[in-house]
Amino acid sequence: MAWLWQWHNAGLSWLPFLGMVIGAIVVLLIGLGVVTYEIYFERKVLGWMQGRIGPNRVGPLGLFQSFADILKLLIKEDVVPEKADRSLFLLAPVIAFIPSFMVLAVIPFSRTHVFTANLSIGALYYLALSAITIHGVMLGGWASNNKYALIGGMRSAAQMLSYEIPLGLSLVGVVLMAGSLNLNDIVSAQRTWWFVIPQILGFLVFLVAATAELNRTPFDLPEAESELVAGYHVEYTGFRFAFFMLTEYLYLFAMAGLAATLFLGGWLGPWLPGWLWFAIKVAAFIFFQFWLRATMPRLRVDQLMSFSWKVLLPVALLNLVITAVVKAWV
Amino acid sequence: MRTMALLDEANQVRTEEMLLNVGPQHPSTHGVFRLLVKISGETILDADPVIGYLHRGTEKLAEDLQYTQIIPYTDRLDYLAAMLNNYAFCHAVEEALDIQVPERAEYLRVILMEMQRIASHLLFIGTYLLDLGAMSPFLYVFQERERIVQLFNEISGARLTYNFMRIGGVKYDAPPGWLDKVRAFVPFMREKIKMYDSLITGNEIFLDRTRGVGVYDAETALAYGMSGINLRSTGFDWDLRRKKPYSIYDRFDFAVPLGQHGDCFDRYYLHLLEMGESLKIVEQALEQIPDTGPVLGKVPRLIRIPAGEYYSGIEGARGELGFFIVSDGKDKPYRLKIRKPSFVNLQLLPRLLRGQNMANLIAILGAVDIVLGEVDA
Amino acid sequence: MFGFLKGMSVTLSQLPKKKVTLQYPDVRPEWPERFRGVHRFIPELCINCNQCARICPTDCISLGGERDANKKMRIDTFDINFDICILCDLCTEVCPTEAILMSDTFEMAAETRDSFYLDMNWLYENQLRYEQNHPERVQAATAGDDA
Amino acid sequence: MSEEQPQRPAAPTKAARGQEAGGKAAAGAASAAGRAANKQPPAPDPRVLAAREQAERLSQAVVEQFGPEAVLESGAAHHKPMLRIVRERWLDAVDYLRTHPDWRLNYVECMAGTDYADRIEVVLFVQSTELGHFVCLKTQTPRDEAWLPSLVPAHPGVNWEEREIYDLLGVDFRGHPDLRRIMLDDDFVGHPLRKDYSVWAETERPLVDGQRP
Repeated sequence: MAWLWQWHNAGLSWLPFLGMVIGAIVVLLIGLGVVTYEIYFERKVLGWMQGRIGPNRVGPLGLFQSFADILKLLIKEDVVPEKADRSLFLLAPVIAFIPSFMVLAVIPFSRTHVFTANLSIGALYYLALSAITIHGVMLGGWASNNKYALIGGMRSAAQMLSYEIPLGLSLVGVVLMAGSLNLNDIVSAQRTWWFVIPQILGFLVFLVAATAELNRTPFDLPEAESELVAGYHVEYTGFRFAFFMLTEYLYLFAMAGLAATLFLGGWLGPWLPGWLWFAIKVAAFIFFQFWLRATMPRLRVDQLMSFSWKVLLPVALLNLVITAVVKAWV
Repeated sequence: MRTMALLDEANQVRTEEMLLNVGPQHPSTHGVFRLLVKISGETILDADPVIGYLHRGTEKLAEDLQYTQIIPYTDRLDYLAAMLNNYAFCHAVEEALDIQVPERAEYLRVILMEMQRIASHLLFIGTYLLDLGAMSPFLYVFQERERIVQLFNEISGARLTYNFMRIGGVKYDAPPGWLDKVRAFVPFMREKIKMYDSLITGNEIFLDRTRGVGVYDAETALAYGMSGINLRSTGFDWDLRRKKPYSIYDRFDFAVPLGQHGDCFDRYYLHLLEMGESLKIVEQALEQIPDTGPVLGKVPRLIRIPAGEYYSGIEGARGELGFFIVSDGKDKPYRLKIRKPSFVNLQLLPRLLRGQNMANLIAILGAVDIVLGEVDA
Repeated sequence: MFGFLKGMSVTLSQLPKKKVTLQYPDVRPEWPERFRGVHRFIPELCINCNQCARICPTDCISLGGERDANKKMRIDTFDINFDICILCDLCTEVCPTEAILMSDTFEMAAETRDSFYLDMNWLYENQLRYEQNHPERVQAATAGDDA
Repeated sequence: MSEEQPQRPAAPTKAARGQEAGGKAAAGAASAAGRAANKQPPAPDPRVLAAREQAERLSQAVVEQFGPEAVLESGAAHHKPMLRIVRERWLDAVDYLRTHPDWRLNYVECMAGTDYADRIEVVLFVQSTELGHFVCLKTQTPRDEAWLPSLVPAHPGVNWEEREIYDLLGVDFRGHPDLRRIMLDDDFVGHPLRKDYSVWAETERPLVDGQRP
């Protein structure tokens, strides 16, 4: 069967095309499965850290809780506010969702990366596509015709744009070290040591910027519940709301995958199969995000901006300069 | 939506003001409280609190109730510190009648009141941190509060609306073993206070959000009639337990923690410190409490207050909680006025909010520590 | 600078701790003896003194009765409107014969307001339920009366 | 306080409280005796006497500044000195006492309005945080066309209290910056804390749109 997935060095004919379609569907299903259990995992971890037991009613240990939630969202009435900008309102979740799924295409899940593309500009591709989601979020906030949603959408746009820059710069260090933008090559370049060690500064910047990009605590201002009720998706219900949720958690997965790939050696690791190593690293990153959420209060919007421009950006640049100098002289 | 920037002739960005209606149903208004905020971008130009959504006319209702019957209504004012409300009312009536309360009852009252203060402060810390975006403290505080509430449940039979104090004493004596449970609670709570200190106080984001936010000075606070922690956070030493000792507070050794800057952080930290002081009082009261004795003084069955006007205030969980009773000699008050600390403290809010960032709104409102049941009465 | 790390260690240390969740409908809370749930009522003890109805701050108790053949007061109707009852316990405090008491029944959700008007029969059934659930408490109470 | 005997009898406690609360130095020593004397109604409580005496001095301070017609009555409200001021001088007198070097009544603890059959009375319990005085100031207004000068210029903290009194008792506070209903909705008719208010009468009265009764 493996020949079906070797599309990246064959010309486009119907067989590889079929492979692509099947691959996309498989990745989508993996993504959905991961999201389902991400949410379950999040609720369990938060529950445990807070003296609770988390979901436990639907299925054994509450394992089917997320399915029940998704089912509930899907069969709920789809409300479009009368005063909303209807077409944009309907379009926004889709715009937000599609890139979040597309970025999964370049993440090498395992040694053979059977379902994913071996793109030579993988890192750049990720950054470029993830930026599109901002439009969906902003349009959603705008089209809802709700003040809270608007503020949420605006905050979201400002935040994601500001943090995209340190995020990109922190990647550049890794790219310099690996000498390639191809995520597979970057993984291969980490055979001696994981880039988290030489690139510790870059990793810290990446960690903060990634948290902000994901709109997660302490950077969850766009959906600050206590201030903006729910932020940009306050007017969304049913499966449109589910799309926003899906986007968020898919990005969490993708970002965890990116972090694992760039800094933690991707699927590299002794004894265990590659995909398992990858899964462990992704899970560790995701757990860290949940742990943060259990501990941290939220930043204020002006502090958020100044933190990005005044702290993260200089540190990322410094890291870049150091990496370049070391790379040139050593 | 005409809130986006419009371009005028000089091609300068002009923004339009927007009226944002925070509440009546909003996650961080802690009840049904509405705040009309005029904002430009995210800067607050003006704020107008609208209250009364929970107005039940307690003062009017009380005019038709006998003094004993009013006690359950006081439970429902500040429902997070019902013991203190109970006491404040009973104390006012006792002052008016010059009733002597038995020793054991006084000690039980003090233990209960200080435990209630801890429970109320705990909830403040939890909700305040929840407002600022940290969700774990909210769930932690409920675990400790649950222990207090369980103790209250054992002694009074209710978890929230205790109706436990009586004019001239308390309703029941403590059940056997109850005082030992309180004794065991004190060191447990000390540990927990330490835990909160390390969980919250050092967090840089929390400090950034609260330091220097919502600052006012002692003069302003006094002019606006603020009381409790809201006043003490400015460094002004005013605790009624010290300044006008009621009950038996003059027998205990405790400190009155004071703030320095009058900002939200001081208000948070004073809540934490006061819990420690309350524990000290509980500890001393447990040592001094007589082993036996009556818990209800000699009170006539039907209480009639001689005609006149009576006011007495106590240090509630949120500030000075006072009851003003006008009596015409009958068994029902002619007029009952409640001096509601949250109500008075809330007045400063518009002034504090002007010129602030939207996100500070939550930090400032949360630190004022209001309970809508009390604000609206 | 890294004060938040202390907080992170606190949250992590909570992870393996014993959880406090009560699996409510399966595991029921243990209420202390003084718990003030819905009233229970023992008709034989009632002497129609009307004190409970008078002390009630919300006027939710209404009762009526007549003298029977032995010139003894007998209760005919005793209704509590739990729509407005605030479970303040003042009625049980004034009751001279302990005919009205509090039980540990606390679940009262119903679909109509009418279901909150509970009559003597319901309240007596509640007493029987209480006796069944807490025989030791009822025994202790009667023993205390004798002593 | 704390070094005192924990188990001492309660009566001196009360006495100590009296001393601190209102500067009633004389009351302290005589209090225990006063309590014993309480059984015989004619003997006046020394705490009341001290309060009356303090009220007299307070009255002198106000009279010196505003003339004798400014003060209607001085006496004691329970154990607290009480001074009844005419409504025309209400704001001036309260403001004067706020800054008066001997009194410095700078902290409002409670403000309440009461409807009597013939008048509406507004009570202000003020505290001096420096000197420890605690007094009760009163003023009154006829029930019809009730108005009083607003105290907001002197004590901004009574803003909402005055709104509440306006709302529930219908007293118009002149000079108040923002006199609106506070507890009830804006189109509510009537003032519930007035003794002649009836819930049932309200339905018969026509609702005047946008106009306050």
